[in-house]
Amino acid sequence: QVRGDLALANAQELINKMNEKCFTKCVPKPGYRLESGEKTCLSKCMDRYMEAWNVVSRTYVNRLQEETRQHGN
Amino acid sequence: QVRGDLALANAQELINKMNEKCFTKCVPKPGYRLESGEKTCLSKCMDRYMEAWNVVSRTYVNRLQEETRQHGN
Amino acid sequence: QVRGDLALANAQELINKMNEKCFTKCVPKPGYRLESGEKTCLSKCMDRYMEAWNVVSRTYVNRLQEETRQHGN
Amino acid sequence: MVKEFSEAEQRELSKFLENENAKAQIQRSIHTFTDLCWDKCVGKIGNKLDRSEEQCLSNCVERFLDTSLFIVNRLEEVKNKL
Amino acid sequence: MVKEFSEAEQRELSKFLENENAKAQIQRSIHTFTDLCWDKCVGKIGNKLDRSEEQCLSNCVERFLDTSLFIVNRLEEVKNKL
Amino acid sequence: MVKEFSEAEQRELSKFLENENAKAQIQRSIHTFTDLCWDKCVGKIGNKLDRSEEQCLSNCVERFLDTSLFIVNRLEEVKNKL
Repeated sequence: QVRGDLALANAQELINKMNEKCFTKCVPKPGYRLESGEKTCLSKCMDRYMEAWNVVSRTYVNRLQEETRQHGN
Repeated sequence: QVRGDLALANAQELINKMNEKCFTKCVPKPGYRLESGEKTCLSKCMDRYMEAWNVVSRTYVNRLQEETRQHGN
Repeated sequence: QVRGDLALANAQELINKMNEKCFTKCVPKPGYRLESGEKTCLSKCMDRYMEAWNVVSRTYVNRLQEETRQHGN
Repeated sequence: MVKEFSEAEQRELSKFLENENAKAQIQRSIHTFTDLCWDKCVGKIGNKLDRSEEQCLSNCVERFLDTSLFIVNRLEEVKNKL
Repeated sequence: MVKEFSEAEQRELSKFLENENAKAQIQRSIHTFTDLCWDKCVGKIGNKLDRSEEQCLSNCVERFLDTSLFIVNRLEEVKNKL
Repeated sequence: MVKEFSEAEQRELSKFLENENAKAQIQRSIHTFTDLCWDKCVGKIGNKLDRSEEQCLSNCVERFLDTSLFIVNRLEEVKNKL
């Protein structure tokens, strides 16, 4: 239960952030519908955001591990 | 009680947002007092913010109703 | 316990804000290490931020006291 | 000191709370959208929102919700392909 | 395992907690104002806040509070006219 | 209705919860860093993050953590001098 809640909160937060960042980047002037160019941009932006999330995640976890190793537990 | 709390939280949040947005727009260089021009701007800004809140509110609620209608309950 | 929690939360929030503000001001282009110029800037920025915190704190508390005096209570 | 609720009362209460929760969530969203779309759509403060500002606010909310749906649907697709 | 409190102790405790709550609220406000006014008032990082930065910070807090009062008073007026 | 836990189970449970708490904290940090460093490092949306954007993201996280350490250490020093 706790574990499921955590995964869910994590996914929800990722979606919220992508929504905000990609809306800002891809829909600067909201019109009467999402244009196909905007949708293409949104797809790419989602992929880029997840890549960025992975880079950040890897960097941070490596750093945590290194610091744990250096300072003992 | 719950209902009252909700209305209160809602009003408080509206006041906080207006405070932040209208201070930014109307008092770019804070001086030794609120000048009368700044007060005029604040009054108008409050009215505009509430108008905007109403437009957003109407649009969002319409959309929610439409989606509920389309997807059944 | 409550009092300790409060002091701790306060210190933590001050550190978080300084971190964010001073990183933005002093490390606009993060490189392969913190350069000595960046560290000098961070030290100064921390001191300025704490000065600003003190000015804000003094101003706000004075104002609260004045308002309490005026309106009785 | 703690009042005992019958089962019917408990159901009533939990439905009431669920409803209030949904309302609170909707109000939070309205504040978030107004914040975001105000910055995007409202320029100089005039005597009324002009036609184009109103239209921009309404489009801003609609497209933001479209974006949200687009993202969720695309994530579903990706998940199903795995 | 749960300590019993006398009525007097309970009053004492709830006053203490109220006080601590007020203090916590004030500290949160100070952080919020410092955040906002720092962005408005502090430019290049020097060896000391200069006179005009300090004045700007203090005016920023005062005018922000004035704005807050102005808003609440005006909303009261509008409500009373209804 | 409330299950009784043995002492061993309680220890197990509290270790599990602590672990989950630490994980949740790490995930919150990852979201915060991605937010901050995305704005700093990612420009036009291309078909892939380019080499310099990736490097910028990684440096951004590392320098942000360095800044955090720098601040905490300097505050410790100041406190010890008092």
